[in-house]
Amino acid sequence: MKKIINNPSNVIQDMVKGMTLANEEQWLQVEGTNVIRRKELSQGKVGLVSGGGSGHEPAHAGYVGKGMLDAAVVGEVFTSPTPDQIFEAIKAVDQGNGVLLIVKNYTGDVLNFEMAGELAEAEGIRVEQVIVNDDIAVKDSDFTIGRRGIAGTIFVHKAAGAKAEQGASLDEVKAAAEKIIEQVRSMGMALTPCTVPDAGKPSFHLDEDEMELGIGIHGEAGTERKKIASAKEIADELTSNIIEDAGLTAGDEVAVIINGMGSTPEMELFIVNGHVNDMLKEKQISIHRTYVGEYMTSLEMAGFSITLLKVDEEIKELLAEPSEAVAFKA
Amino acid sequence: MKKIINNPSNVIQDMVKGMTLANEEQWLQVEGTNVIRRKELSQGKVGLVSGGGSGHEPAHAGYVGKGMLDAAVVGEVFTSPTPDQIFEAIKAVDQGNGVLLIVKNYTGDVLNFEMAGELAEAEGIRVEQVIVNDDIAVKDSDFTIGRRGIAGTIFVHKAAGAKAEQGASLDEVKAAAEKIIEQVRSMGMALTPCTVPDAGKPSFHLDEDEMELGIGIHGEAGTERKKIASAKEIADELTSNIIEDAGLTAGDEVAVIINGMGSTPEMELFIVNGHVNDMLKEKQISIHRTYVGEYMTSLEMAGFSITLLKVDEEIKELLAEPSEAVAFKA
Amino acid sequence: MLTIQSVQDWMVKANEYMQENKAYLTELDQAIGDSDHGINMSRGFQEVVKKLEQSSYDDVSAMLKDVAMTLMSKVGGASGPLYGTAFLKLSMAVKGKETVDKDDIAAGLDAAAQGVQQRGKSTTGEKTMVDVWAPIVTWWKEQDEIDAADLEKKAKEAMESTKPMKATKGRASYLKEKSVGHIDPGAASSYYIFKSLAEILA
Amino acid sequence: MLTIQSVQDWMVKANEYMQENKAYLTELDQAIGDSDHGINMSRGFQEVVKKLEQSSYDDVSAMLKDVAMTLMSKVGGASGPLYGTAFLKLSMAVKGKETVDKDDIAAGLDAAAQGVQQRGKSTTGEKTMVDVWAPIVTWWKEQDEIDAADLEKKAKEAMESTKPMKATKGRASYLKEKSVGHIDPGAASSYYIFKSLAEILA
Ligand SMILES: Nc1ncnc2c1ncn2[C@@H]1O[C@H](COP(=O)(O)OP(=O)(O)O)[C@@H](O)[C@H]1O
Ligand SMILES: Nc1ncnc2c1ncn2[C@@H]1O[C@H](COP(=O)(O)OP(=O)(O)O)[C@@H](O)[C@H]1O
Ligand SMILES: [Mg+2]
Ligand SMILES: [Mg+2]
Ligand SMILES: [Mg+2]
Ligand SMILES: [Mg+2]
Repeated sequence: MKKIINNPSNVIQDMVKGMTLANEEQWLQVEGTNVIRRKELSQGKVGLVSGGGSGHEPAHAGYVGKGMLDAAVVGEVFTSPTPDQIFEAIKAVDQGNGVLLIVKNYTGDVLNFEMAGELAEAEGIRVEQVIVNDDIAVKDSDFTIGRRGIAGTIFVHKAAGAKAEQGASLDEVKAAAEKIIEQVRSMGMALTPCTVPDAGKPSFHLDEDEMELGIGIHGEAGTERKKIASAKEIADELTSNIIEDAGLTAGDEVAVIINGMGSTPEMELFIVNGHVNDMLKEKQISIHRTYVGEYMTSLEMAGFSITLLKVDEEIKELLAEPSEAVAFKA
Repeated sequence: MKKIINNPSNVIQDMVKGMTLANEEQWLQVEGTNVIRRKELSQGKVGLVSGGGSGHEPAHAGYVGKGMLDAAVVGEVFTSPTPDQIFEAIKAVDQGNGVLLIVKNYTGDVLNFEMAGELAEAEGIRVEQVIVNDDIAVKDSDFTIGRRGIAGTIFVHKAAGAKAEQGASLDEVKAAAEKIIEQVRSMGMALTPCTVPDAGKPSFHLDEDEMELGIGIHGEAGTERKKIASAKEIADELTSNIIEDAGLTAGDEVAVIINGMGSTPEMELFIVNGHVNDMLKEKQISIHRTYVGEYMTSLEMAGFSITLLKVDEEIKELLAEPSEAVAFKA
Repeated sequence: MLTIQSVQDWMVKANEYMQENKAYLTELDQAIGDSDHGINMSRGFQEVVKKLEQSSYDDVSAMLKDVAMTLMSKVGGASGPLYGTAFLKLSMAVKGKETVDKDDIAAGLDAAAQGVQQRGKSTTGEKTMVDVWAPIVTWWKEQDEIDAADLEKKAKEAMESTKPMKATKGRASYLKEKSVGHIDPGAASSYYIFKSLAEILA
Repeated sequence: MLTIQSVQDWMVKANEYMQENKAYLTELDQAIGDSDHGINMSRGFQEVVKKLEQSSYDDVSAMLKDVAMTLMSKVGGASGPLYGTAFLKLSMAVKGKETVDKDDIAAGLDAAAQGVQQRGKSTTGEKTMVDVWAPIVTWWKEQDEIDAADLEKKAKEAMESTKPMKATKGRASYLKEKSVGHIDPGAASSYYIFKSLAEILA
């Protein structure tokens, strides 16, 4: 394991320190917690809290800023933050109009956010929760815990953030978030695993000529192992899977995220974007906006995910609203 | 070599396609070239052109946008673009008030930009050139070609861009750029090499317990090989080297870039930032602004560089001006 | 059978197992999860021991409540709220008891196992810690007296029973068939909790 | 000695060497540079051959000018403008000549070598392509007639002379002492240019 760290057990503490120092004008760290909050909250706004394990940087703290999240709760590496921390975040952003929790669909996150919500409700804070589950690699059925939440979460942050900033009520903000969740689908792939610092060893092994399709964002192996293919073949496979799952057809319009998993050069992400574009055009699906970069990573994993969000006028308007979040200035 | 590409000889073509598609509202690709230009130039402004080899994404195209560059010339991987392409960029941005070329100090870049400048002057376009050389790992003496240009270049783009946008003359813009070059210093390190797609093999070998200090941005080995150390030790060594070389003393104020080389997780960059902050505070050097992220990469190399720019009121004002460049929204 | 001293010993022993097996539990989680279970458990139990050392308690229930709250706030992930819930239910079940005997523990463990299942919306056969807690509760209720060696053996068997199972809850469920053939990490950490309980009861 | 046909043959042969030795030149550049010299040269000479095939020329000078412009616009890096300059100077030196004999070539190569040095602000002993061009020019001028085998030998020696040198120009100069012990990539590609020239002169 080659990492630029000190003690592997202290990476979160060290990271949060350097992270807050880098954004002192915009952020504050809620005392005694790993909660990153906007320094100035927009007066009277519905609060927006997200978070999860670390190792997904810039998620989630990078999305804290006017127009997106009010606070992000930073967990240990790939480990959901605990209810007490989430509760602190809720208290730190509530202005009496309630708080929406944006949670990715992992048992750990769901349980911890749920319990935090219960603690908050017990103190009279109104809390609602949405569960993002955009990853089509995992089937959604009664016999599973359902699809995972991955890079599509960014669009949920963006739309809910914009809606809240417009002064909408908790129910309206929740509805906006749920609409995005309904319409966003993603799928990812990896060329290499990653190493949790305190585990010291890579999470799985891939040969020089192998890749994994359907990976999540926690260094877990994917749903299918294959011989490595060309950028075009990989992009085509993921894109057509998403199009099919989302039921996108000619005339539809989408917003696109090509998300790097950590160590994939932007060069490769752009190459992928060219092919995604080609296929969407071929299917007569028009492209509203494209975001290429690292939005939801998995430490130093090499690979990428594609996210397609079916947009309508309402969603386009929300995407167009300004955002001051460090990792998503718009 | 594991990469998400098609034919290794076509990576640039494929990348430029995906890159322009991702930013269609803001950019255009000058026909028949690998020149990326702002779609709308600010009326009557001095033109600003930079560029260099590819593999440094988001540099240089990511800095094309209102408030920074007007055009970037995209070369082959780690290979300076050719004079004809640079000449096209100059023609595409000149509005009669001259063009400044921002060049990093590598023989290839210097020669090609110089020749392009000659071609432009021959057509009556006024061209000036500045050479960025912020990398203190390479000694600047009469017996060498001088220091290299690395991530400090971003500050040159930013300051020159802001100055030009304010309506300054070519000489004034050049003076602003040269002031930054005078005051900016950087140094980098790597944990792993990187692989030029068409070369197919890593540029050097490092054992599991080794690191290189003083690396450039072209996958070249560094100036010193050492046993890997803690984030604090590495950050302290690079920071104190830069402070010494730049002659920074108590009471000075700096802007900081912690730049990822390609595959270093943001987590590690933030950890480094914490230590850089500590040392600067210890030396009573105050921090004006901090930028943490990937600004000038070396394909999928793992490592980072630290840049310190000594600021005064004039520089702070230029850094504060807005920028719409995709990779540097401010 | 449970006293302030024995709960203290139980947690100290459990912590020792978590520290010793941090890498092992993480490896299990590497196979079918996200490589953090050993890290989570070792962090959590270390904090439990620290907390108990710094505090003094009037009864077992209060002590178990602190165990629960510490696990809840220090473990994280899926296992944190689940173990937190388990110990909270156990604490509530023995509230107000001067002495905590075999049947009190039975009721407490029962409440704990049910709490985990409610919180996790899970049941037996889904390849989770429930596959250790539920059979232990059933077995415990059947005994007249708890034989420490048997308890350990029973917990071990329960843990091993998760190996051939296909996961339908937690992260391992993403792997479907591929989850078969590995012991569930949470089942393994639950085994250590019962193994240390057996040792303090011996 | 240089005709439209022979320049065409020269470039075809040079291109063959660049393609065959693409990996070798890149490896040399991996040792002391940035791993692209073979890629740059193979791309450039391939384009040169393509350009010459698509065009027809009245004289050697015009042909060499196209070689120069193609190298300039297709090679990139440091070597592109330098080889571009070299062939441009060679082209200018033989402009208007009906026949291009040994002395014309001498004058042309001299101009080329000086052009490279001016452009690159470099001189001999700095571990660059200059260390091939300069000695070849000196040697060429001393000969009554050019012996092809000698030319190849001389170029090879010149290339190898760069091995013990410490670089003070180009990227290799960053490595200081560490640049010693490796052949300079540009010296190697220059060797192939002279080796192919020798072959068409033979
Ligand atoms: N729904 C559930 N019900 C009961 N136990 C569960 C459930 N989901 C997960 N677990 C247990 O939690 C363990 C994983 O814990 P841990 O690795 O710490 O959390 P995470 O999965 O969030 O990384 C699993 O091995 C399993 O025993
Ligand atoms: N200033 C210079 N003068 C003469 N030749 C030079 C100079 N700088 C570099 N070279 C030559 O160029 C070669 C490197 O070419 P190449 O790898 O294609 O470009 P780059 O160094 O830009 O990657 C060196 O091996 C050397 O022979
Ligand atoms: Mg986890
Ligand atoms: Mg180069
Ligand atoms: Mg886990
Ligand atoms: Mg080179």
